[in-house]
Amino acid sequence: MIAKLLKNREILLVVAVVVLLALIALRFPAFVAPFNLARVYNDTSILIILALGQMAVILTRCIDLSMAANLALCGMVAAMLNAAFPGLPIPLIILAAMALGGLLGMINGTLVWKLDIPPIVVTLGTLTIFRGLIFLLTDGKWINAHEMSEAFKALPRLDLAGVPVLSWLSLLMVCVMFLVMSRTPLGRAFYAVGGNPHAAIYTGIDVGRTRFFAYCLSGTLAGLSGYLWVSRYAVAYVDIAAGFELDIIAACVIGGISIAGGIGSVAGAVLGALFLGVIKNALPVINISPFAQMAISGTVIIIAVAVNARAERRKGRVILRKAEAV
Amino acid sequence: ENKKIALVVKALGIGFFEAANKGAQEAAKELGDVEIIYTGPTSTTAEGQIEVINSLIAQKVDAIAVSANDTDALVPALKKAMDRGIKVISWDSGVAKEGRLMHLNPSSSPLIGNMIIKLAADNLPEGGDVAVLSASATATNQNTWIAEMKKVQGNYKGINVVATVYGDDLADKSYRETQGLIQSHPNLKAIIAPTSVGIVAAAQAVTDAGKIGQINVTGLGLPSEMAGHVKSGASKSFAIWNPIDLGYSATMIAYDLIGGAEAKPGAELKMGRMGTVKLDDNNEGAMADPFVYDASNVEEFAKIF
Amino acid sequence: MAHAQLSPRNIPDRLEGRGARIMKSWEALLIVVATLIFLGNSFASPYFLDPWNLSDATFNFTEKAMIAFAMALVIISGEIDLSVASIIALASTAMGYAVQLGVDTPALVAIGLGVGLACGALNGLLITGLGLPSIVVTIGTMSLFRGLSFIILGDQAFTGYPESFAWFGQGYVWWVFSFEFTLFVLLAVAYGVLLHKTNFGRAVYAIGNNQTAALFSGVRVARVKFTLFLLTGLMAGLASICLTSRLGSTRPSIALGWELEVVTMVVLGGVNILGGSGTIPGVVLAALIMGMVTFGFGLLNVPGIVMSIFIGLLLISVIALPILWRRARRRLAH
Amino acid sequence: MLQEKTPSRAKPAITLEGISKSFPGVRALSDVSLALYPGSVTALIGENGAGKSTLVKILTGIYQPDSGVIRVADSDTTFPTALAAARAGVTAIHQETVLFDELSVAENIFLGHAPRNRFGLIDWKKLNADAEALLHRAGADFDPTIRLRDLGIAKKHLVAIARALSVDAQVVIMDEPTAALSHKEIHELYALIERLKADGKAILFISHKFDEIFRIADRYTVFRDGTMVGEGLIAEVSQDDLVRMMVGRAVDSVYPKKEVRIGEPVLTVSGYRHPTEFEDINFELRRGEILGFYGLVGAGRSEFMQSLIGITHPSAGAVKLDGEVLVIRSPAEAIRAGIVYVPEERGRQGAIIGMPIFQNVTLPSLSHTSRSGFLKLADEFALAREYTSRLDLRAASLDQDVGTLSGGNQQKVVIAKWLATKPKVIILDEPTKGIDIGSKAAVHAFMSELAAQGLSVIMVSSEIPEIMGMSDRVIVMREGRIAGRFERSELTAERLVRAAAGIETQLNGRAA
Ligand SMILES: Nc1ncnc2c1ncn2[C@@H]1O[C@H](COP(=O)(O)OP(=O)(O)OP(=O)(O)O)[C@@H](O)[C@H]1O
Ligand SMILES: Nc1ncnc2c1ncn2[C@@H]1O[C@H](COP(=O)(O)OP(=O)(O)OP(=O)(O)O)[C@@H](O)[C@H]1O
Ligand SMILES: [Mg+2]
Ligand SMILES: [Mg+2]
Repeated sequence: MIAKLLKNREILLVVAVVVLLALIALRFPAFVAPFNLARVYNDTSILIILALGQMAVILTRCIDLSMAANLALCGMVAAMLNAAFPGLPIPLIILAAMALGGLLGMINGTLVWKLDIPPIVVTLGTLTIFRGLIFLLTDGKWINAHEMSEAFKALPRLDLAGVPVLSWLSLLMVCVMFLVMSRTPLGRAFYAVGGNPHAAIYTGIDVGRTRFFAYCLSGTLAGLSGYLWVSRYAVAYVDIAAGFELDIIAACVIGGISIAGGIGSVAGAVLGALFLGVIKNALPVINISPFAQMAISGTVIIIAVAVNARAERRKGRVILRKAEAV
Repeated sequence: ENKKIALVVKALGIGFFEAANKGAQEAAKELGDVEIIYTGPTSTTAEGQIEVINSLIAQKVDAIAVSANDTDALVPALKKAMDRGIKVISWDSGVAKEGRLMHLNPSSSPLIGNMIIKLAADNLPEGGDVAVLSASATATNQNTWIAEMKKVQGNYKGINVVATVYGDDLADKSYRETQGLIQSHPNLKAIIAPTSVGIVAAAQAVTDAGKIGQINVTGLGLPSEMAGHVKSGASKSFAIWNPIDLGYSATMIAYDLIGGAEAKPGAELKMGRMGTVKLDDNNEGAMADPFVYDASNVEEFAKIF
Repeated sequence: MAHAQLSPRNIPDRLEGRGARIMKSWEALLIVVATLIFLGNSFASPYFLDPWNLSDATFNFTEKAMIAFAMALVIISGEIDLSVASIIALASTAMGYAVQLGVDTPALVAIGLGVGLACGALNGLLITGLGLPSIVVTIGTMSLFRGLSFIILGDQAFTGYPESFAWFGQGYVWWVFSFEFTLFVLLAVAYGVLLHKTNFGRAVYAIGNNQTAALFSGVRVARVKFTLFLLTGLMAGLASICLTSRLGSTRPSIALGWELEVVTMVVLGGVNILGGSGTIPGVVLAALIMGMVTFGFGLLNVPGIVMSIFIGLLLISVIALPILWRRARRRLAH
Repeated sequence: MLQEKTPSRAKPAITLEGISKSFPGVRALSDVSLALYPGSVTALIGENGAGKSTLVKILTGIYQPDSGVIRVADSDTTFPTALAAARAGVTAIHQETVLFDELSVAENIFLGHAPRNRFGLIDWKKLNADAEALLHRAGADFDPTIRLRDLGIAKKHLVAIARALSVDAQVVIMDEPTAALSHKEIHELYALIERLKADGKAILFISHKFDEIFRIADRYTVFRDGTMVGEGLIAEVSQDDLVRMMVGRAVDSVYPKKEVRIGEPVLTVSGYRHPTEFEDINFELRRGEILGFYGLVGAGRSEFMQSLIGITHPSAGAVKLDGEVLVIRSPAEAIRAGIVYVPEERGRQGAIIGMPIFQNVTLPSLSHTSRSGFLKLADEFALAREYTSRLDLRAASLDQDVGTLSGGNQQKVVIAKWLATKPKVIILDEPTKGIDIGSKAAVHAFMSELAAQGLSVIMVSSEIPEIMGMSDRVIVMREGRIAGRFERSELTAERLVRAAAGIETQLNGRAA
């Protein structure tokens, strides 16, 4: 029973996160205080939202390297909108950021779908293009806290039942994605397309279109994250979240989402992101040199992928009766 | 024939350097026969600056004034520039001696080191724990200032520097590092961030943690970026030299060198309305004292830079 | 063995001559693009057509191209190595550390290459030994290698490289031909021969097309792949020597983000990112194109990020245009 | 042929008219017409590459025809997508199993048309229950919630059948459905086809096995080189007629086994075992001998052969080649020693479809066509030309990608590739699986010729006629162990089947 539970990737991850927390608690008990754990979750919220989008894309055997750049562009546009029209209601700005993100995702998706360009090439290209666009849009200028309206900055911090809106939003996204992935044809199509694209065609699933939707989804979530990032850190410039695309992918990999497509779950993505979030937040607290953070995340990624591969590895068929009996 | 002076910055788009460019343009206008090429890489890397410098050499500019991302890495490229007759100076963030004719410090490092701890101490008559949030691990000047600050720490009774963390000049990392500081040092009274990215992120983190009034954020920042935080009380005061003056002075010095002035220890170079700068044994000179901004004057300067 | 009672049919070796094949090739397209960019640059800036300026411009791509050759082989074999830039950082850090201990130039070179090989070996071991996907493994080692540099160096820098070490990144072999550019040319020839004229190269293509069938056909898949990662590590080590020598200092952030530029170069060179096809001449052309674009824009003082937009657009359009063209022609034919 | 109806009078369930389809360089179908009648089984036969699977793909909306129409219920349509075909009532079991390893059996069956609840969300409970019922109809009884990848190949095929049944289709197409099934399952499939017939479905049945065709089909249609060359009632033709139509000439269907003087032992295997796949394998292979390995699908033959050439590693056992002990750790070493294995899964293990024919052929023998590691192109072409012409390959040029060839021709390239290494022992795993009768005869003749020249051949096959026709001796495997050994003189189909199914062992046990 326990052995069987341990084979379940998600449960393994929960155990890993708990062990990690316990180790940290040994040196710094206050870290595991409920208040602080909520803070860590809040700090990881954006990564979680992004990892959910990346998960959908990776499931379809694609990859989205442009998510962080998309986030930066949408965040910048949201900030500019707010700076230019301080009276604009915040929900409208969020919608605009999500729409723009979705549009950018559609560009990726269209290139992958209609022109059959490999996803890694498409998003490598759009990654630089999106960042470049921010530069062209702003001439490299920053938008600073004092240029943003109070409401714009306040929303993610707003306290609802003791938890900030940012956390609530990420929880909402987790629930929505859970429903989408497990109970809608589109969600199942993500799995099918990544698991066996050839067979998906025979099943009447349009592989390209499904990938297109995966990119729309990841783009939209990146757009939402763009607003959240900019309002949370109260600053927008060309390089925000630079290199974050790798953190997003790392979260997915740690969460057991197979880079080869077709395998993975919402729970995995969330746990993978949390695992990284805990490490990131714990290092400054337990006084490990901030310079060690990079090496530690690298090691964790390698261990995670090795563990996941072990779990995924095909068990040898047992055709010998004797062996079966054991 | 216009003289071409290139103002090479750490990265494009940073408000501080944009302001320096304003100063350079002002100097160009004043001089009449100068064309400013304002350029730099998009992220703060030495390799990017070298590519930029190579293309400036190819364009045969008359002078290069650079704020370096790396003290040593630019030296070979800048040496090549000087070999081809280009006058090279560094400003703000310096280049090793072999790589430039002179270096213009915005202020002197001891003055800055003293200033940042003084800003913290002035608001802590009883003393207390303070922490430093530094910038990118590869920036050259922050760490000199912190070293200078530590030298004079003894003059401020009761002020304990409990930690130094690095925000890498990234908003999110600086924010998280500040959260870590607040967490692990419950008695923290002030955060010194001698970096314009870090000070903003730290002020935001302190605000979000509800610690306004308990923790004072200070250091070096831009008025336009800090105005809000001064108003909210997260930062009582901070300092910075005037980047417009800095760009202006660098251009003036470069022009002076093109005109035949020689940069050697003890020499005095002309900086237009800023007067003259006297070079020390390292061919370095300081422009002026840092200037303190607080609730009384920040709004006014926020409009400028 | 005598013939069975089957009548042998005559199947021709090839249907098209060499000329026709070259005309239709990716390289032909790249030559057109490169020529256009060259002409464009010559018109746009009076400083472009100067041998010394062009020589300076080669530094923009030679180090990346060295890695791109090995990376091309890795990608053709169906894998990828995203850790190359971090290997540069770690190798450079190791050399810088050695300098502090008073090591001289030949030993520094050995250390740079050795660290590159060791990093490549670790990648190779994780990927072929444990059978892990290379994209993930090398994202991990990318953090690990650079992270080690950060642990060793923190916010410090290593400097004080010996005079003689400067030659690799700053020396000239003859006239305007720098050591780096000469090395680039030699490596291009060496990799061209390795990939296109040897059994090893054939094995690389076979693995990229169908790894299982290659294994069944007696290709030592694990050994070939391991060698490829070793080679990539070695090239990163070599690039690290050149770059460190050119900069004269080491910081942990050295060569940040180069992995994506190297991959872009390889893909622009017509190597299929999914493995199985691609050529070294293509990669050479792509390196020249990227070098000329950055230099040409630099002469016009266009910000680097605008150049990257251009490279991004080039990357997508160079791949998209032939597809659109083929479609348009098919539609016209109907 | 039970329940022979008079389909000619009934109205067709679906009609194809004037269908043409070209691929770059190949005209796969030209102007073919076909009608399928309710309650009737139409057999579609033809050589490899005749265009059968292409027709199936057009009928199921995977390919679009260049010209021609499909008529369903008196209206002319084409199927732009697989979904459109399914909506029009056409369902198919494709030649390759096209399913999803990581999804559950039930989801595999219902993917694309899963039952939904009133919020439009997938109703998993109903889905699983319906899947169980469908599996039962297909003659399978296993838990529909397990993941597909935990099933064997035969069971996966049953899932594919259940999937085809999940659509309420009027037209059911089966493209070589029995290729991966065991005897018992084939019989259950026959029963299922009878039931479908009784329900009034129109069935298109593609097979290379004539016994099957004569057993269950009512009508036949023959393709040759993409054109329709004959159709009619099965009752009115003989096997020879069909063969003549298929290949345009008469083919000697007698197995061309030559009497060869069997020499000394070449390969000796003793005490071979693997922790989970097989154990206790002992046998000798002699010069000039064809040793047949018979067994049901999944008996462990391929697994054993692959461990012989170093793909997997046995836990114990010894191999001697020409009296010398060999330790083989990889296929490369096996090839060097002179043992080669022509794998069973052509697309995955045999052919490298993105590479030209000549490069495929020379891949295992590169050391012979190169000098100190450098390629010699002329030698490569010479070697490739020699072996492809011996196997009568049909191709436009040797520089053509293998992926553009038909299945049978791909198989020829694959065999040529391993023969070109000039081996001492050749292991052929299902060498004629999915190959048409003409190519099959060529492969058999060639195999016989090889043995006559002193090569030792191991032939793994699941086809009894082939085993009986070609082998000097037969070893039967069952569940990873040797379940019987027969000399050519003692071979009967019944004995083979009993040994493979584990019945003879019991008889022996009783007798002893
Ligand atoms: N996707 C494709 N691209 C190019 N050619 C193709 C493609 N699919 C089929 N062909 C060609 O079309 C012809 C018909 O192939 P098809 O698969 O229909 O034959 P088949 O009758 O099913 O043969 P088999 O009995 O071997 O399955 C062959 O010459 C094949 O090479
Ligand atoms: N359940 C399964 N899981 C994984 N692989 C399987 C499974 N069933 C069959 N295979 C694969 O199919 C091939 C044939 O399996 P095996 O050697 O057990 O049977 P066999 O006796 O050779 O039967 P046949 O060749 O007729 O399929 C092997 O390559 C094996 O990897
Ligand atoms: Mg077929
Ligand atoms: Mg088999």
